[in-house]
Amino acid sequence: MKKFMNRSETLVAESLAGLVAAHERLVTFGADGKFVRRRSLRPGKVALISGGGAGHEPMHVGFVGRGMLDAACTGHVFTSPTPDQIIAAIRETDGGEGCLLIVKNYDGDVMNFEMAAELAATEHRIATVVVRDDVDPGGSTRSQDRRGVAGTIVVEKLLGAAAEAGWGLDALCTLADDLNGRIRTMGVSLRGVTVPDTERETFVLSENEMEVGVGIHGEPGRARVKFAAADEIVETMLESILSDLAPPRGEGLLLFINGFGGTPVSELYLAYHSARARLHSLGITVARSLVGTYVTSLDMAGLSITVARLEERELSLWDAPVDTAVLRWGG
Amino acid sequence: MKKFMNRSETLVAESLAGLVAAHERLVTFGADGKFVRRRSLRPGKVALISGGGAGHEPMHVGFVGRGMLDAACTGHVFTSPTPDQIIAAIRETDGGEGCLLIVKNYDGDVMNFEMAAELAATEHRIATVVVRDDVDPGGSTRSQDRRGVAGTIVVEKLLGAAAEAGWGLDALCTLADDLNGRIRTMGVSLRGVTVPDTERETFVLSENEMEVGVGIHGEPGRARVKFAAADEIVETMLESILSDLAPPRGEGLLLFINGFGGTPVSELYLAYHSARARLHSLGITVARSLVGTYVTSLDMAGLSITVARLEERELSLWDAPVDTAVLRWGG
Amino acid sequence: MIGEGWKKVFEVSANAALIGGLIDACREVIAANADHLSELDRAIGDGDHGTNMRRGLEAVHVERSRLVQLALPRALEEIGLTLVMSVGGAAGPLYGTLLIEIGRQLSGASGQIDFARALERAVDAVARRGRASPGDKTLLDVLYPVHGEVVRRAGLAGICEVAQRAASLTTGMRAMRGRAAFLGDRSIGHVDPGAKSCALLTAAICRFLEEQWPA
Amino acid sequence: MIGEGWKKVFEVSANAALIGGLIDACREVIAANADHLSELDRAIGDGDHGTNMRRGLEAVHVERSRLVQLALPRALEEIGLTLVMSVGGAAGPLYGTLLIEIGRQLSGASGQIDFARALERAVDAVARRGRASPGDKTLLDVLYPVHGEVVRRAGLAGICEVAQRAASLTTGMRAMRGRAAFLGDRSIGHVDPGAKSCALLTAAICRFLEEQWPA
Ligand SMILES: Nc1ncnc2c1ncn2[C@@H]1O[C@H](COP(=O)(O)OP(=O)(O)O)[C@@H](O)[C@H]1O
Ligand SMILES: Nc1ncnc2c1ncn2[C@@H]1O[C@H](COP(=O)(O)OP(=O)(O)O)[C@@H](O)[C@H]1O
Ligand SMILES: [Mg+2]
Ligand SMILES: [Mg+2]
Ligand SMILES: [Mg+2]
Ligand SMILES: [Mg+2]
Repeated sequence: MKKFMNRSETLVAESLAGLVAAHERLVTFGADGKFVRRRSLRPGKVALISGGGAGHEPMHVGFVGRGMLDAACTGHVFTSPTPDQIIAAIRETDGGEGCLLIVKNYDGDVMNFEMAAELAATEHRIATVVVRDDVDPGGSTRSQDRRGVAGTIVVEKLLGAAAEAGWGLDALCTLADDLNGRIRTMGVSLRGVTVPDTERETFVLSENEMEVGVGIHGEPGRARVKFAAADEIVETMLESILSDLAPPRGEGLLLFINGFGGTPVSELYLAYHSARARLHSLGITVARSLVGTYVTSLDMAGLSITVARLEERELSLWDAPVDTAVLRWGG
Repeated sequence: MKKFMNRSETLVAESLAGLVAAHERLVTFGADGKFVRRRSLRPGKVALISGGGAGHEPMHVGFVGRGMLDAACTGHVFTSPTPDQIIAAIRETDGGEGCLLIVKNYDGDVMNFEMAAELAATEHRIATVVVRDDVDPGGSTRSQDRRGVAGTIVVEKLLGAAAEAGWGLDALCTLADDLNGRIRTMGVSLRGVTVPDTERETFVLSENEMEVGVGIHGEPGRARVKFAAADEIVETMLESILSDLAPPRGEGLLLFINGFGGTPVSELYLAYHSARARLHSLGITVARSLVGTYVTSLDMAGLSITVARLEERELSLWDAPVDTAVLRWGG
Repeated sequence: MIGEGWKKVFEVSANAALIGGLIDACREVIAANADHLSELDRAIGDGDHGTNMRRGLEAVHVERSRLVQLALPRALEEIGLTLVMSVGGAAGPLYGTLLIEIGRQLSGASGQIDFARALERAVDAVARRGRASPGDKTLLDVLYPVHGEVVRRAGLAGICEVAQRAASLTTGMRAMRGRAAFLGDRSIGHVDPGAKSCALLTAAICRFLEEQWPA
Repeated sequence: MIGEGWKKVFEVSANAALIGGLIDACREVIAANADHLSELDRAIGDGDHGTNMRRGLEAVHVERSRLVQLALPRALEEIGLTLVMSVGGAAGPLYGTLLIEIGRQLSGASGQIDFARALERAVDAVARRGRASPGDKTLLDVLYPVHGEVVRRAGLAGICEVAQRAASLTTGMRAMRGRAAFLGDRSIGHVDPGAKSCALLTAAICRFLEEQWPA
């Protein structure tokens, strides 16, 4: 494993310090450096807090800023943040309208955010959204166990815009619950990853294998299959996604191709081209697009496809201005 | 080599089609799909055209848009575009104020752009800027042979803002020539790359080796050395860069950490943190920052550091609004 | 007899040597087995369970001098909170909840101390925290049998042995919780790392208590 | 005698079979050696020289029926332009400039045809295009010796042999131009791919002409 790092104990902190320094206009460290928060908090809005293990950069810290998150808590690599970090973020960002915790559905994240919410409940109004956008793992596990993966940033963008527009905590929760049924993601991996602490690869694939249905923690996926041409891979992925997605109700479709960290953007755009063509051939039009390396699994070679069915109102939330280290558009 | 692709003959075209479709608000294909251009051209300004081989994405196509490039021509992987593409771009974007061709200093690029300029010279006013930001290869080759690498996008950003502000062709050339002495880049690689056509790695490193002084075509660099801690690598790189940079004249410093395609952004931010700390310890303040995967060498694991000494006026050009697929800021 | 052993623990509450000894025993067994635990986690998880547990026990060690001053119930609660705030991942809230809950139950129990009852409530709290059931291939598959032995008033050696056996039995299980669940059938054939750390800690505690009060 | 051979070429100008035969000979030798040329380029360049050249000759082949209708000088110029517009990289403008310039020189030379002179001007144009000098380890290190043989009015076999030898001699050179230059001393010990393709093309042309006009 060759990584640009000094020691595995400090790599998360050093990397975060770099991000905060490079984007000092937008973000700053919270108390004791336990989290990263929006530099200028806006009172009178619900505070949006997310977080998770490191190794998924630029998520979540790259999405802190106007129109998206107010704070992000980062744990060690692939290890969820601890409740003290989350509690500190709640204390510093709650402007009286309450806090919404956006949690990816991984047992560790869910439990740590839950403990934080319990411990802070006496002083703050707190609600939690557990994002579950992974395609149904197909009976191999409990169905409520869809993981929270790349679709998380779609949820964060939409909730972020809504919070910025003054929505209350309950309305945000209702939207979030509703979105969970309309966003689906599937990932494939061409190469396992090496977790810095262990210095071992999470799985080893041969030259003509790939792992399908992977999450974002380097874990193996649903099955190991033969590597194939991009069009074929994309077709299979879309089939899983579409068959798992709540039936359309006249919404606009968001197509999001996400790189896992080691995949060049040219391949992501090629996959996007392929996916868009495939959807068109099924009579489905793409209303919004996102292509890039946003939700990673260290330097894993691979990508995920996310399809979200968005209502008119949600398309407007998607288009609403956002000003973060990574996503930036609108006035 | 496992890449998301269908056939090596079509991968560049499919990827470009994906990028254009995903960013249709900003860009469109030019005549016969020979290049990608800004969707709404602005008459009355000098047209800025760049290009080069594929494999460096998101450069240059990702930087087409308001405040940066008017057109970008893409060749096959690591093979410069052909003059017919460049000529077509000149014809379509020249609004009467002339064209500035921004060329990275690689023999192939220089010769192809030169032939295009010769062939189009009767009908258009054309000037060429050859970017040479690579650190001095140290006598191993002719000194005019500094390569054009990641610093190219700094040049493109500054010239793009200046052109947008109405600067004429001559003024832009003067600025460009001047910048060539004040921007320096050095790259290191942890892993060779596989060119899709050849299906062979350009070089093979062992677990504790790295290649220093690499360019962006997968070629080996100046020397192969022992892999080291990030702080040590960054220190060595900055030493080369600073000793090769024209002496300061009270400018502000731009620090740009660029990933080569296979390096996760968390490592880039860690390198940024390290470089910034090192510069501070030398009494040098960072005025502007850029961190990301912008100028790649396929999926190479590695990064480059670019340092640019910018005058007040150039810092304003850097800050000026830009609206492209990849760089986006300002009003 | 465990029942007797544990009673002694609470009689000598605020016994600095005892609390310190328990902390040290746990810290040592985790330090010695951290690589092994991460190795187990690498097979069906993300390869960090040993690292996580070690970080937690080191954090407890830093607090040692403060913790040994406390009454045992309070000390257990504080150790649990320290684990929660330092381990992260799945293991932090689970082990944390276990200790916090044992502590709370014991401090609530005025006068009459029923360790078996306290342990039962704590194990249930862990199950709720993890939304997990017996047979899900988690540390609960060690906690439940251990609780059973405590109820049976088994000796320390017996508890230790049951814990070990219970951890081994997770090998045949299909994970339904935690990261391993995403592997489906591919999780079968591996020991659950959390079950293993739980058995190791149980053994270390039993050994330490055994030394304190040889049979 | 080459001089005689080339003269014949121009006498029979607009000879479709001749132009077509030259195109085919070049296309075949490149197709047969493309992998080898890319392999050479992989050692000191970016591994695409064979692919680039093949793409160029295939583009010329597509134009074959149009090209064979032209007078030879014009045909050479058009072939050069086609290479320029299809090869890309370094090789496109270099081979393109060579052929465009030979064509222009020959069409300019009213009446008296001096092939050696035309070749000299074209090789100089290639050197200018590439800002390269003899000894820089490029295709010029084959073009210059070939030109020398043409001036000496050597036979086709002699030219062919010199080209081959000249390509081999680039092995000992340190590259000063093209991608290989960035390797510095590490470029020594490898044949230059452009020199090799140049020698192969020279040989193919000589062989074809030899068949047309056996000695
Ligand atoms: N939902 C759960 N309920 C009970 N135990 C769980 C649950 N999830 C995980 N575990 C236990 O935690 C162990 C993994 O801990 P660890 O590796 O430290 O955390 P993480 O999975 O977050 O990396 C598993 O082996 C299992 O015993
Ligand atoms: N500046 C130059 N002058 C002359 N010949 C050159 C120059 N640069 C490259 N060459 C020749 O071109 C060959 C490489 O061609 P090719 O691989 O097709 O292009 P690229 O280097 O752009 O990939 C080299 O082997 C060398 O003979
Ligand atoms: Mg973990
Ligand atoms: Mg090339
Ligand atoms: Mg783990
Ligand atoms: Mg080449």
